[in-house]
Amino acid sequence: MAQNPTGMNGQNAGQAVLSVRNVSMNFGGLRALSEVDVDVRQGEVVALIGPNGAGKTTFFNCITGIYTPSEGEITAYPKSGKPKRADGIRINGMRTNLVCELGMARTFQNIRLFPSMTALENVMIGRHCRTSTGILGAVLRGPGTRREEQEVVDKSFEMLTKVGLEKLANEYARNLPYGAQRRLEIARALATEPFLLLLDEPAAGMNPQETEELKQMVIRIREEFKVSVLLIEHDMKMVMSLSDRIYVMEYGRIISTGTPKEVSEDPQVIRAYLGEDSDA
Amino acid sequence: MEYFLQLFFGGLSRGSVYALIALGYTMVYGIIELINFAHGEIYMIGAFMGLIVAGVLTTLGWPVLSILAIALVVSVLYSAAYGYTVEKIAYKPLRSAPRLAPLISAIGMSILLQNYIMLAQTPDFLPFPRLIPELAFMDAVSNYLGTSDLFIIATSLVVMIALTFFIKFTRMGKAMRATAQNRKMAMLVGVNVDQVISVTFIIGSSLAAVGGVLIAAHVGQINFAIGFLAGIKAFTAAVLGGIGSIPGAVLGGLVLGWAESFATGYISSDYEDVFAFLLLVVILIFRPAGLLGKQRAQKV
Amino acid sequence: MERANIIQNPIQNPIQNVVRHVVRHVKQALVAAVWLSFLTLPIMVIRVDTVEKTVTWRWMHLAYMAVGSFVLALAWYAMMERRNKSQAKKELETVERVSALAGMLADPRITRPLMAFGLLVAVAFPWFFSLYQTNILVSALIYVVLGLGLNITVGLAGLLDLGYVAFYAVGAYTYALLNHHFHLGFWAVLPLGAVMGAFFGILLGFPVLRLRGDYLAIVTLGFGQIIRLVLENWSAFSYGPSGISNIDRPGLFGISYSVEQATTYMYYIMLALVLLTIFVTARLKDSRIGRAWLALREDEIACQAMGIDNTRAKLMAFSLGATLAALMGVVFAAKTTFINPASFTFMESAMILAIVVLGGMGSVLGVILGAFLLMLLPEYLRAFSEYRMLIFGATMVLIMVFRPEGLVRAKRKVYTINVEAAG
Amino acid sequence: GEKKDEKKAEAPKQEAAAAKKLVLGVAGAQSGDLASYGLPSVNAAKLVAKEWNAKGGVNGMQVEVLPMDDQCKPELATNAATKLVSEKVAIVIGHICSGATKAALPIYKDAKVVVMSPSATSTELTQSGDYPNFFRTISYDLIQGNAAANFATAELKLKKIAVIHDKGDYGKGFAESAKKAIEDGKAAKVVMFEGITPGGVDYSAVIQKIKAAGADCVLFGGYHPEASKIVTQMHKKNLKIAFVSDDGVKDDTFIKTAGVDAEGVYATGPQILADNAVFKKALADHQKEFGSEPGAFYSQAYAAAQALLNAVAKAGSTDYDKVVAALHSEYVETPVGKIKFDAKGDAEGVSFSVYQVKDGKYVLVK
Amino acid sequence: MLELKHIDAFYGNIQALRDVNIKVGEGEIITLIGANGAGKTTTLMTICGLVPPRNGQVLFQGQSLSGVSPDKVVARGICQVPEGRLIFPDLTVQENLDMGAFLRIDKAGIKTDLDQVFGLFPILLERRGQLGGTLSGGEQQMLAISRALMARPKLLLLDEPSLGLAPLIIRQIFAIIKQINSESNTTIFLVEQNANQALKAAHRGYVMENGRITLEDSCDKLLANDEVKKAYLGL
Ligand SMILES: Nc1ncnc2c1ncn2[C@@H]1O[C@H](COP(=O)(O)OP(=O)(O)OP(=O)(O)O)[C@@H](O)[C@H]1O
Ligand SMILES: Nc1ncnc2c1ncn2[C@@H]1O[C@H](COP(=O)(O)OP(=O)(O)OP(=O)(O)O)[C@@H](O)[C@H]1O
Ligand SMILES: [Mg+2]
Ligand SMILES: [Mg+2]
Repeated sequence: MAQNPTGMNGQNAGQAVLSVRNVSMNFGGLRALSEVDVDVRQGEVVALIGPNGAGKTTFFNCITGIYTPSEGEITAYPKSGKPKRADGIRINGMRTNLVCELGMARTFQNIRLFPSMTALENVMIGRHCRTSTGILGAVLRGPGTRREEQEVVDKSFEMLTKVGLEKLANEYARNLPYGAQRRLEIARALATEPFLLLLDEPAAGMNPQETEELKQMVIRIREEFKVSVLLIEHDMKMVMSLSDRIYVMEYGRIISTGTPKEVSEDPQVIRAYLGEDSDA
Repeated sequence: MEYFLQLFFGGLSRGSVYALIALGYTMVYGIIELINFAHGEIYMIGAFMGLIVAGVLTTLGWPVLSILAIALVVSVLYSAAYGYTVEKIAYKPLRSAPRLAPLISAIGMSILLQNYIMLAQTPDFLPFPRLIPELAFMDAVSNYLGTSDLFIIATSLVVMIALTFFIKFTRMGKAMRATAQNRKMAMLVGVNVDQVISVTFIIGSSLAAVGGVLIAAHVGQINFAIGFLAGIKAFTAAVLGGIGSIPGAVLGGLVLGWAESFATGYISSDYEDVFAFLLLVVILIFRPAGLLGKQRAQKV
Repeated sequence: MERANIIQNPIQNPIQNVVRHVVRHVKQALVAAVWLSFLTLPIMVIRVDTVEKTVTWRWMHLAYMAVGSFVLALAWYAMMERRNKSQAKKELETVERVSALAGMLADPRITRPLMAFGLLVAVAFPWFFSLYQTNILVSALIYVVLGLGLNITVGLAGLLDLGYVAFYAVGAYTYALLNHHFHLGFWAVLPLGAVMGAFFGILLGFPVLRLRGDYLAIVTLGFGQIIRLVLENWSAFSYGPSGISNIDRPGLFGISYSVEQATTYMYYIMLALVLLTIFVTARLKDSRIGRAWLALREDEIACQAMGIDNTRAKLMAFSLGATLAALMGVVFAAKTTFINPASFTFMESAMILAIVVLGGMGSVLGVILGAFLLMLLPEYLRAFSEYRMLIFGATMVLIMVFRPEGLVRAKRKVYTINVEAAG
Repeated sequence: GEKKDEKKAEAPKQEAAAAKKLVLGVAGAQSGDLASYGLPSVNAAKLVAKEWNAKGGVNGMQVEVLPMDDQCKPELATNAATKLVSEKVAIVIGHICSGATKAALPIYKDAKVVVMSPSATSTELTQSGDYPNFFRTISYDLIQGNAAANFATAELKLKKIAVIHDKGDYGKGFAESAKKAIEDGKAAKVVMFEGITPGGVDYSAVIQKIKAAGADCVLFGGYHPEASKIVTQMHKKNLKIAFVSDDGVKDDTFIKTAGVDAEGVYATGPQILADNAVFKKALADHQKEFGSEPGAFYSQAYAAAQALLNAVAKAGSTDYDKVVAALHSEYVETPVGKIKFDAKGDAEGVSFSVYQVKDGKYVLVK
Repeated sequence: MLELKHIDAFYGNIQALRDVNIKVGEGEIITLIGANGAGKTTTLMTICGLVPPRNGQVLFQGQSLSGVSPDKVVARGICQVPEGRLIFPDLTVQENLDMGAFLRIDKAGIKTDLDQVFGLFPILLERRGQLGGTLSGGEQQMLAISRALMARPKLLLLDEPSLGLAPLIIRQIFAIIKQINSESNTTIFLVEQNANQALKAAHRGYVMENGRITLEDSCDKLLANDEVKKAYLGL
């Protein structure tokens, strides 16, 4: 497959890092997710697409602990972590910060940066869960604390470099152009050292040129940090060329899954999502 | 059982006093998210205006009911003017300021108004004339409820219903709700936000004035400091019911009234406020947006 | 109207311009004076006695009011114009506008000697000023620490706490009771008080910290009231409203000393505590924890999604603030030698909050100025006797209106990196 | 700049001026919600000072009144006290609340300032013997409480007494003394002992409770605003039992606010003989000068001002020991009677009585 | 119909617009394209009076809009679909739409427009009673567009209407834009990232870079322009 630039084949990419079984989510009478099964394997880029209101963001919210799913099992397989648990950890209803600590970091569909902090500081927040200075350490500021602080700054700057924001490191997040804000969110998520990166419409609001750059960036990051990526996106050009596998969701159900080619030829997907003359 | 009913009605009348003040409080809060500490002072000024009008008209020998009516009207007009002016001076310049700035300015305004009344009038308690006539048929139940209690309960219910309709169905009401949720977007659909906020203050202050006159007539005395405690209680009631919710303000007031009444009756009045506040804490822990408040729709 | 002012015609002759402005202000002020006179007419002029059925008319008051409000309105409009102009100017200026003063304050070559000088003055103060001055300064210093403590909770972590004074009471009663029953000395109780404060902070904070914004405010207000009411009513424990008297002042190697000496001693203790608090808050602010607080203030959901334990971070801020308050409670009890619940009312919490906001949230210098202003102003306004609180309230409003960010705009240390060097 | 201003305010000139002036400090709540109890004493002091000044002053010194607000808060009271001490004021009327007084007294004691309160009734202030510089023109909780309790049990022969207070140091102190006296006397029972929230709009719950307890008497410790609310609401709820209260209620404002409901209420207070000329003059002067009725503790404050100025006049100077000695030995005519002070600082010669409201006036019953 | 003359606009100390000149004729669809942070949103904000220009003038139907408050601008017939959608979160979908028609009094007209809007986006009809804040991103975008349509503006300002929408819906949106332009002769000012589609839908286009207008031409010519192709069409 020409679009798969890494040549890493989805089928034998490795063991699962996230497995979702039979997850449903109800809002009052509305069934936003219905018996969803999704797997993400080590090193894969998996895309989740579907019409507006299909339940994609809700799915992210369930995985990251913002909502507790009404039914089903979500299991994560962190690659390391203090107690190494190869058989996975059940994360339904786990607190959001613990999910992140476990190694699943996300970006938001509606950008949620810390607007009056600089780009660098935004990324430094991502380092929070990987550092440990307490009150006493902060007040006394011993050599250990200083070393840790230095390391936080260095690592954070490194992340900014990875997403191409090194020039804007000292700008307040609120003053960054939209595209830069999206990339900053990715850098912040990367700083938490995740094994799975969850991106919610990263290319929204970008022009085709910028979208292309973004795609290249995701590829580089995946290589370098050995992360898996779960991606929600409406830009089909990006989705089709970037992902190893695609899940298509409609009305809270997975209606189709497979390689980009398989999915884009599925009549159900064309009807529900892509439209007949899919040149988008 | 009789004792229980006595406490129940006692709590009802006390609660409706809180509710009446909380209605204005919750309106202002709903629109500009400002804990308006000066609201209690507007209530107090309303009571003073009522006293002054009543005093002047009594010397002229007018009948009681017409005095009550005129006192209410004048006091509403003046309090509305005060509310409007306070907003213009202390809050409007702070629209784009950090969130806590208007809060402090409100506290300053509250101190200012209290001392203004204290100096212009008197620090002493002043007797407030019994403007609410005793209705003969209430004698039978006077053990539970007096005429003025009835008056206040009725007024808060009427005001609650009227306000609910106003907010829900009138143009201005819609504009208020839109302003409350997103000021920028409200402008973009053509809402004159400044005007909406002014109107909100005017309505809130008018309600405070109605409360001021009725409650003063019920209690029988006023001084410059009555607004403070009233303000705190009204604030508590408004939060208990869910800030911004009109029926919530009334329910919150009643629940607060009952909590205090039953705590006094069955435990000890030493701790009535303790129980009232504990109830508040417990309710908020289980319903973080108050009894009738809607959890702000938040989607990530 | 205000918007139109900004667009000025540059061709106008400056004198004409000034005259035009003055005329406009006078007109505005006249309108305002008429309005305010109308507004205050009944209350200023009429006094009724509903029992004797008499009415007193005091028309002179109306005249005073009219003249007074005209003058005030004139000043108001003039200041308003300056405020709007300076805001417009602020917009025009370049990156991170710093006033000349603030610029100077950022330069260590100027701040170091200034700080040293300030410290010198502070140390020498009791030797040059009267007992009264030292005494109110001790009060002010207590409020500096209280302000800095609340600043952690409100300014740094963004948790609006309207019942802060409860922790102050916890500290004060800890010392008072231990001293009363067991004759424990000030120095023994000081750390104990801090522990009690932290304990109560966690105890109260735990159930309520998941509440948002103003709901948190009312619940903390409620807790503040509960603690005061319990102290008031549980006489067997706290001696109720009559309070606890004859609390020992801080011991000084068993030497007995006069009130004047005690005040001086207290002053130095407070000076040291203030310096310690400044140090601690500054360090915390610039640490991993301080950063987390800042982020928490901006977006809680994003914070949690980035792995910050919100509850823990909030609890830390809440109980740190509480610890400082309790510490000050101990000092307070030792200073006044008498405490009763009347010192721990809601108004006290409001004043401490006002210190933080008026001074400038998040700014140490601001909190110091705020505490001095709000605590010393009423004292120096004593000359105006009955008008004192009136002026005080008005000052609070005016400062907020004309300096909405507080007296000193908080400048936090922004983490920056030398892009060229690092890249 | 702040420091410089302070230096200017620091006034050595004051000492020079003090030679010709006698400064009378008046400390108490003069703002805030308790101002109505503190401001009358400022007026009283001003009127007494005016009277002395018209006669040529005290020892040739013109009397100047220096009000000091403490809002009844202990810490502000210490500030007020140090301010007065720093200004070398030798005689002070104040403070209004017992708590504030307790906080301020050590400072005055250290500086040898004579302090006389018109309203601080905490028993221990004088009875502890800690403060030889402290005097008062009001009787203290123990006496008032005993008097009220005695009256209710011995005179009115009431058996079941509900003791209610306003949770303040004044009201609760009185109520506790009364409760103890009743319990010690064994003639009656305390069926209820509770505090109400001052400033409340509605006391019906506590009234229902009194009713349910079957009390035949309410003994209330506190001030007139709450008292008038309670009696009014008691009548509304058809609870017509004896109501006995304290000096804070023995105030004409109470009768005005409670109106007809005030009828029959008992209150203890210093005996004011109908023909007490000073009392009448004090009232008339206030009406003339301020155009209104005086407020709470006015008579006591008036008495305190007279006693202090008289003592300075008799002592010939403001020397602490001499003034104190004069206070203990010299009788002075005041609105509360012809008084001097006993060894502990309490006024002697104040005869203590119980009054009842009859036809809109307090009249002596005992 | 609308004319921007020499507009300079600032955020604090940052100059976002430099000497911007734009002219929109009656019944036209014009589009403004440009990279992130070019100043497109700011241009729309200055028209509505939310970011008053420091220099220059906005003329609408020959009258100056300087110093006119945003609500009065709306009253003159300019309506905006703002960036970020700005849905009223605690109002239901229906109420959000009602707010769009806030200034209108013709009940019958409102009713037909409502039906029309629900016809365009059936999902909104399904979600009619749901709170705006709980809608999905795309649903919110549809609601924002519908709300603006409910105002029946003379001039409709659209800020990235296709943002976050599914491909199928995007095509629909551009069809609708053309439709309302031709049917009710609404003038449209379209800001888009999706330059390809925008240029196909519009009559004329402007290109903005760093707060300046750098190109201005008919859409056909812009589509053919090499620089535009490279920078904005990703070709
Ligand atoms: N908190 C909530 N309460 C009620 N309904 C909700 C809530 N959150 C989401 N929904 C509904 O659930 C459905 C799925 O929403 P979701 O945000 O997951 O869609 P999505 O697939 O991300 O769509 P889009 O591509 O437009 O962002 C929507 O119809 C939405 O209205
Ligand atoms: N509120 C603000 N405060 C400060 N600067 C701002 C603000 N809003 C926008 N800017 C800055 O103004 C410039 C223009 O922004 P604008 O939002 O108009 O760009 P845009 O063309 O709409 O970009 P996008 O495609 O990302 O929406 C940008 O550099 C941006 O950083
Ligand atoms: Mg989504
Ligand atoms: Mg934009």
